[in-house]
Amino acid sequence: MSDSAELPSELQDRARLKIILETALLTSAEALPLSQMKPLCDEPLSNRELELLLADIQRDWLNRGIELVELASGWRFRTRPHMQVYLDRLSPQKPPRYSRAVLETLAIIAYHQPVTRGDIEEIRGVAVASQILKTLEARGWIEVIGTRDTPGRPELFATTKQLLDDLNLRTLQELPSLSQMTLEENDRIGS
Amino acid sequence: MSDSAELPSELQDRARLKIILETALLTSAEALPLSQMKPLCDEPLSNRELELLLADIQRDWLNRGIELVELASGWRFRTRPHMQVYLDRLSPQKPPRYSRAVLETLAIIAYHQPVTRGDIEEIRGVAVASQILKTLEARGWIEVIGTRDTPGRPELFATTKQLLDDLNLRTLQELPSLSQMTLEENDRIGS
Amino acid sequence: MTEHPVIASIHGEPLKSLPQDLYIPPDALELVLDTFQGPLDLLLYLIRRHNLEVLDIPMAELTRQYLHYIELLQQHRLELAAEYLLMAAVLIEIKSRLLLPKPARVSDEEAEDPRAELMRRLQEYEQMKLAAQKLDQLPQAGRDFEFIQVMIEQKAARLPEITLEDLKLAWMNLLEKARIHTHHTVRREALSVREQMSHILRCLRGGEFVAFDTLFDPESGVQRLIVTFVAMLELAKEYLLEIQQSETFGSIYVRLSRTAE
Repeated sequence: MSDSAELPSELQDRARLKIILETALLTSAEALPLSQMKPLCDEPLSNRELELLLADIQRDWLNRGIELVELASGWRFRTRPHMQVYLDRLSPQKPPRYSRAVLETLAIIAYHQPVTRGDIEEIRGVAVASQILKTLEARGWIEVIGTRDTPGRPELFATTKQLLDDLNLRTLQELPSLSQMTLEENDRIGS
Repeated sequence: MSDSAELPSELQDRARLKIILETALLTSAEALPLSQMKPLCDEPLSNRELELLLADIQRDWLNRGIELVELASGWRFRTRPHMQVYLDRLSPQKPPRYSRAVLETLAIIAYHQPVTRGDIEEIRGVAVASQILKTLEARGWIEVIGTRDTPGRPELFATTKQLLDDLNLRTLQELPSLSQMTLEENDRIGS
Repeated sequence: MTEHPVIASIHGEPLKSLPQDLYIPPDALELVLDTFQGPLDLLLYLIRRHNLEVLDIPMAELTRQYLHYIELLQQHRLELAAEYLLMAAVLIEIKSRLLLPKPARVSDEEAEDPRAELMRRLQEYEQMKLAAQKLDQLPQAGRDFEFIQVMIEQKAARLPEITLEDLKLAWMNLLEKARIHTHHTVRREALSVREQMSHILRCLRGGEFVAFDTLFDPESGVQRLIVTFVAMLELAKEYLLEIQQSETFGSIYVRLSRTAE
């Protein structure tokens, strides 16, 4: 208290205003445009002055877990990306899962590549929705590597290096062995 | 960077951990109990160590607009009450004040819990409208914790941790003392 | 009412008019039941207004005021809640018991004051009424302070992850299905040939002729070389490749079959 009393009053006001702005920004559920921040100041402030204060707050938070950013709709605090890994530990949401159709399609492409949509449909015994192939392409796990020289020139799908990376494999040979699986399946059915 | 490189690594870790804890507390939608904070630390921490870090964070925020408080269900940042006058300028709609009927019902549940609707009616001398109980349940301040083993098996109401959190209390013992209240009232009447 | 100019007598002081704070203008009568939380609240009001002790209620005065109040309300045809009328009955009962001579048999214990139950209820209610006021005075989240919840910057919608186990299970499912639909069989393939087929197609994607030997990596070992060769034969068999050799023992060139481009 005695310290702040010795500050020039202008500095005091500025420090107080910074605290008020910071509190408002930390509390607000939405980004605050400059126009909405102005009523927080007891004396009228120009945009320029307000922006200087905000830049000052930004600096205060430089090496912290959240940062003050200016977005199209105004200013707001948000977490820095590298904090995500810790925050995820707090709310362990179950990661989304791909449907059985997507996984089976991927398995067929992985083990039978290069394959056409028709090949996949024949093995699965049902039509393959375009959405399934798009999902896998968008994820960067499959790609079209050519077309088969048959009527309609169907596209040939193969898996990508990215899939191997994401599965932490070096080559496709490291995929679970089909013969092993067939044995297991026979055991399972037999028992 | 060069500065922090010169810090003893223990201090670095502590500073990093403080930032992670602060970020988690600033972003959490609910109060965080110590048990939930522990997974944030890469190395196992005792409650005591965690509390020292939290006390440290509390000190960091001493002269600011928000403060770290310990509530019934854990630790949480909240605005300091003297900031409210500014925050009200941002969102002029105030939450509605509760009616006397709602507040008296809440008081009876808080001080006499667990109670049935019949108990509340007995003390207030009037019927308790369902709306009153619904209002308190919707706010998350009361909940049904069972039924009383009497004819009709009436529901038993009790207050929640959220009520304590929302009133900035850690335990039910921190509710205003009844005997103190009666003394004050008698003084008031007597004077 | 006109035959009773003295409305009430408080501690011997006659009251000639309704206390100001008790009077409610007729057009505001509908608010009456909202103003008081019930008969206990009204009784407390009457007692406390006149600085009376809850523990020593002058029953006669209290009952008279209460009944007068009820009468006033009824004059305006306000439907009184049953609780108010019940309380009137209770008050009259207590009052009449107080008027009756005490029973001759006097036990050691003092006969219970007929007011005791009412006093207990009034005290209990008053305590809760005060507690309600105190609770309302406590700083309240959303009204007197806010909890902080800074937005968590979400990465682009989290994508599903898969594991080898997922792929394996998907394949086992297919095997089982294949068993049911016996009209086709799932062939077991030499995986490396398939992979190599994809690899070759990828190398040839430009559509240009590529030297045959550049598709083989001598460093990768004999097995790999054989697999690559088998893959190329497979591709040729599926008409995916065009293989050309302009002269005997000359260089062999390979490109995607033109129709396959």
